[in-house]
Amino acid sequence: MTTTSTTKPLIEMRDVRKSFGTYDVLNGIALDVREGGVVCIIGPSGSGKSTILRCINGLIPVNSGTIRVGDFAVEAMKTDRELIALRHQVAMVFQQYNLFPHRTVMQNLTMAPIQVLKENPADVRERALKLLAKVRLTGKEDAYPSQLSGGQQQRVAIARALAMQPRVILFDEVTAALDPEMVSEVLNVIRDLAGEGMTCVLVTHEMRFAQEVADEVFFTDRGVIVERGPPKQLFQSPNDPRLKDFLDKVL
Amino acid sequence: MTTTSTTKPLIEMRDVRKSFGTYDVLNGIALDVREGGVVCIIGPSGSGKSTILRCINGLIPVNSGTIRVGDFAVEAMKTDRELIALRHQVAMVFQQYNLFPHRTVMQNLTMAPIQVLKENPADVRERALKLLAKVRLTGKEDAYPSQLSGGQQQRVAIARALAMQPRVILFDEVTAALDPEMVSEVLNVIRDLAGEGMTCVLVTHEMRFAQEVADEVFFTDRGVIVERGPPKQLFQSPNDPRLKDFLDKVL
Amino acid sequence: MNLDFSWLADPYYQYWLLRGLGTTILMSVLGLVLMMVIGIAGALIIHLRVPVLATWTTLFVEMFRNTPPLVQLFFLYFMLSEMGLTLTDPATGQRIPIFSGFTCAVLSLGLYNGALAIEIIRSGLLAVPSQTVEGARSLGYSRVQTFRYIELPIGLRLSMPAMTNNVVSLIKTSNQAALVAVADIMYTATQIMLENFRNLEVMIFVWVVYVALSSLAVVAMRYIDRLIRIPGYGAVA
Amino acid sequence: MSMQMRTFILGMIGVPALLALVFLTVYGEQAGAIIARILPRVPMLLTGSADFSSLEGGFVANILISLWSMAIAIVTGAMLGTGLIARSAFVRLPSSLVMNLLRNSPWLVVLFAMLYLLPFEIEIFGFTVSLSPAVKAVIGLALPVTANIAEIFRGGVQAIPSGQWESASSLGYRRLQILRHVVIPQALPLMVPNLMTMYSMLFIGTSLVVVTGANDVLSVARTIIAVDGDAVATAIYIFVLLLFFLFCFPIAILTRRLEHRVGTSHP
Amino acid sequence: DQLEKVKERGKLVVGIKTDYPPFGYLGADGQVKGFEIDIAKFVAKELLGSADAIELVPVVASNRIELLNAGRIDAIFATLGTNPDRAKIIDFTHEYYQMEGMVLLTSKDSAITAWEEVKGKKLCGIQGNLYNRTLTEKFGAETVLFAGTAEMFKAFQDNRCEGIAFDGPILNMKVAEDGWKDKYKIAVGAFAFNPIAGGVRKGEVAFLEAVNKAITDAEAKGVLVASEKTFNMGASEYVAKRAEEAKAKAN
Ligand SMILES: Nc1ncnc2c1ncn2[C@@H]1O[C@H](COP(=O)(O)OP(=O)(O)OP(=O)(O)O)[C@@H](O)[C@H]1O
Ligand SMILES: Nc1ncnc2c1ncn2[C@@H]1O[C@H](COP(=O)(O)OP(=O)(O)OP(=O)(O)O)[C@@H](O)[C@H]1O
Ligand SMILES: [Mg+2]
Ligand SMILES: [Mg+2]
Repeated sequence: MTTTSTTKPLIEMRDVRKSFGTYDVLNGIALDVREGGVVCIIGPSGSGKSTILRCINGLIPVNSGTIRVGDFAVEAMKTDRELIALRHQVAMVFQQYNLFPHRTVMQNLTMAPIQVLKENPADVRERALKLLAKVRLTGKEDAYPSQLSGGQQQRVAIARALAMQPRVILFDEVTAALDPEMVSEVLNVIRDLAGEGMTCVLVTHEMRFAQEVADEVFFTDRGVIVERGPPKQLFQSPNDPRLKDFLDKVL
Repeated sequence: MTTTSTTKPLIEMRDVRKSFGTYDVLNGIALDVREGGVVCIIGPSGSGKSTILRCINGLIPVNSGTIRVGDFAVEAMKTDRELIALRHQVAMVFQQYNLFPHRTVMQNLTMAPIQVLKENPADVRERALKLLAKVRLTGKEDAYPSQLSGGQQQRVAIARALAMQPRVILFDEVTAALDPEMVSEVLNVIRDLAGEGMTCVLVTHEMRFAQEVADEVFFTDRGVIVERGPPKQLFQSPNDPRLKDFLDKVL
Repeated sequence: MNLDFSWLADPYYQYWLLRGLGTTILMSVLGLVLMMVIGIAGALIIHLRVPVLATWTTLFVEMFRNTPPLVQLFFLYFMLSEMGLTLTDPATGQRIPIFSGFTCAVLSLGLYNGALAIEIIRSGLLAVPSQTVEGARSLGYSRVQTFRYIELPIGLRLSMPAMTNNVVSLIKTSNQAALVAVADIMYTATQIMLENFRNLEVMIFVWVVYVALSSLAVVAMRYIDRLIRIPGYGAVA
Repeated sequence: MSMQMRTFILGMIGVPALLALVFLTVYGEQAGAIIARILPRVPMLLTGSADFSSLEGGFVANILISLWSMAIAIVTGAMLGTGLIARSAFVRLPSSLVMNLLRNSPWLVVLFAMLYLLPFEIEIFGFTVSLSPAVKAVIGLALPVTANIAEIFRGGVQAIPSGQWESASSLGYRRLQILRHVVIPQALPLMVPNLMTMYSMLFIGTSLVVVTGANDVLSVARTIIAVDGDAVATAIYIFVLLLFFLFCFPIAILTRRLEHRVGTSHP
Repeated sequence: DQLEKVKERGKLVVGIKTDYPPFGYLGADGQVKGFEIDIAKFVAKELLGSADAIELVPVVASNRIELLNAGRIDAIFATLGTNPDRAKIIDFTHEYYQMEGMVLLTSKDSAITAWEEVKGKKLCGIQGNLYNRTLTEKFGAETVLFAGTAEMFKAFQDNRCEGIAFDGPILNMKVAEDGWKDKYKIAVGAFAFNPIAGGVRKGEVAFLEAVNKAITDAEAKGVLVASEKTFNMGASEYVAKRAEEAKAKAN
């Protein structure tokens, strides 16, 4: 395997294994992302893509292997305090947005920095306003999530993740629940982020988008990374038969 | 407007209007489908596509206008008995499958023909087995819906509709809730049906599929049909600015 | 505190307690049957908006679930005869109330918990996804058929957790019958208690009996729930 | 007019009319005389005193006892409920045991047990607090209700989609913080209708406190019947039924309105 | 000790019945009165100098002992029959009445003339009466027991049982009432007499002595004889005899 970057990677997974009960979901995942890199993970449903992101974020403990994010050894983290420090650096955006429905857009953005990071509310508010402008939602500060379209909600979710000022953002099929028309709004925001040098890990089904923004694409199947490489190479001359089969169906 | 078929259409909607409370959803829809025809309805979310299908099937009453299906005047139907006769001819498949969760696949297929049409159970079972083979689900007779993948469930739903031996099938965004890989399984089944001469009305976001199978495409916006025509013409040289805008976003 | 359970050795008390337990169980079982009949019939009437009957059923539900079952029981036991509901006792030739204390207790349990059951089944029916109902309608099911084949089977399953609570509530409520001289376990216990003043011990005994009965009912309901569970359907419980 | 409004009007008119009908059937021509006989007893039934001079008995006692029990049970129920969803089995299992024991105990038996177990007075920090029958009734009712509220609490918390827990964790929240800032604010509206139903049941349960010697409406009613003769019994019971109905029914309707509102989302 | 506590408090707290004419009941004026109320008031006067230095707490058979032992009340005057079992738990005062333990009230045309004839017959009664067990065990009657007298009388009038087997005084009084006089009779006299006494907590020697002295005084001063008259109980030999004895002792 080759690595596209020469500097020390920001995220590094080595031989990560994870099972739920007797069911093995990850069977030795190796993956690295350089600072400022944009990587996409593709693969059939149930192949473990979401699980990889959850492991990076420490949401679920792994059985074996190592996960390093910056200076954190994620696999060894036990206490809440360590995990919170990690999550300050690694934000995550979910397919179902998971906004807090009982809070306004503004509150969704400011809650965690104020309550978790104990930042100054005035500063956080100011930053939140800038982020809302960035995701093109200025004016929606006082709306509740239920009053927004799916695409708008997903952009709020991205802004909420950014409000934590993370070094990495993990995106888990963030456009899968959206109406086709709204997909492009969200992809535009991610494109901007990638352009600005934010480290991004995306699980996506939008192959064209992956081709356009990703430095590198990983193809997972049954809990292993079967093939990896720059998007052009992977999509146009796949080696693995399973990847070929998958691309046939999806493209 | 032109009609692509010269024989008397099987389905004919004329100036159909429908409002929910003060909100006008359909503002004079005209639409026709010849026997054996395959038409697609496309349009932005909330433009009334699902409502059109529901009206054809008599699931909701219209405010004015006429809907004819074969010899039935749908808009005039009142009693359950009339509606049941109609639904014997017009089957519908939904985005969320709407299978009966408390019954096995086989029972889902056989229940309505036995309980509603009072057909001979043995005959129905035999037909159901053939239909399961047709949607490539032989062997899943005794599974419950929740034990199947989304694509499999949707294929059961199609088989269930076919088990009623209808003259028309209405498909309402039947692939929207599916993972990309499963979409093709379902589209293949619909492609087969269309090829066999079943009359199909599809609401879909799969433009490529629409282009491939449809005789004619209708574009709705805000409760009216803004443009109609053969798919090639509609997609490659749209006239209406709203349609242009829509195609820009979606394609 | 030193507890003295030696009274349990009295064969007379043993006989009483066993008979009382039998009465409690029989009363509960009959009450449950009546409760389910009332619950399903009432839910059907209200759900299908049967004209006139639906109004009466609503009145019935509201009256019974918003007043104490204890007062309802007194009412059934003492007041029905005032309203002229009597029959002639073949043995003595006297006019006697048509319902014995036991019957009144069963009726009152059936009516009170039945009124609650109507509400429970109704919310189970409302929880059946509207798309599933629409699916049935589009297959040509009539309203009654949709109810019979789709809504009721799914709705009943969805209402199992609430119904379990209702069953336990019925068993627990049954001890009020002692107040109209039904010789159930509570009645027996009261008599024993007032004879030997071992109030605490007798209360503990009764409490254990009821906890055991309720737990048994919960286990039985879980078993039924498992039998009729829709595989993998919803995190209902 | 909304469905609930219709039911409300139907119930508020229909049920009293039904009870009036029963009253007239029973008493026929004597109805007027009976009303004249029980009218002087109404203050007694409502307040436990013949002239409204004190507010310690009768129906007022039922209301006060129910309010106190509910207040106590909400606090203890939330604590027990938190125990039910604890991650540690050392907390969860005992909580669940206590919850099930309390929930499966008949209220009548718990009330009796309170009568026999609780002393007449206790000393707390040098103060002597007397446990009157009413106080025992409050505690006796609060116990089983605690179990029910714990269940409502657990149900409410578990009704919040797991995505909320997940996203809050990924924002760095700790478990109790998630409960406090994210989950409970969302679960509360879901719980309110259930809590109100519980209150209604609790209120109906106050008819059992007669066993603790508290001077509630049913105790007063039975005393009056014993003294005034059973000719008035039907009238008194109808009156008691009506009192309970007029108190509980509006709560039930309000509950249903809230249930419908909960169906729609924020704000 | 108890006596000092009562004096200090300046108030005697007594458990009495309010639903048991003629011993203790709620008068039409809302005041509690009765034979035992007179005794209680006399005791208060002896101990504290005023008949009004008293708090009357309504009790029922099932809770009176608990209330006494829990300290809620200082003494019980509530038709408390003496028996050895009970004497283990509380102390009895001097006996002041001889209750006809169980007489049988039936309709005028009943053929029952002796207790031996009640075998297999339904008899109404009150839960907790000491002789209920004798009725079933010795005479083979079937008892139907209620919590209160009102329910018992009502059930009997509804013909739910063939007779009432209960304390003499209360039935004697009942059968003299209008509406009962012409229909019912006392068919069988008492098979046992049960002495009635007050009750105090165990071991309160001084208090017990003071209460006993007060009761004897009341007997000597003819209070009880007068009270019997006031409440239409019929002049009993027992009360008269006790009065004589007390007078003799006092002189
Ligand atoms: N908490 C869990 N307990 C048990 N099994 C789980 C759990 N979470 C995930 N799995 C299983 O692990 C497998 C991989 O799940 P994962 O969500 O990572 O797949 P995925 O690649 O993200 O699929 P999709 O494209 O459908 O989101 C699936 O089969 C899933 O059922
Ligand atoms: N039962 C109803 N009551 C009130 N409004 C309704 C009802 N059903 C549909 N509508 C409204 O009618 C409009 C059109 O709905 P419809 O479902 O037909 O749109 P659609 O074109 O199918 O959209 P989508 O692509 O999102 O499915 C929407 O704004 C919807 O909110
Ligand atoms: Mg996933
Ligand atoms: Mg739609």
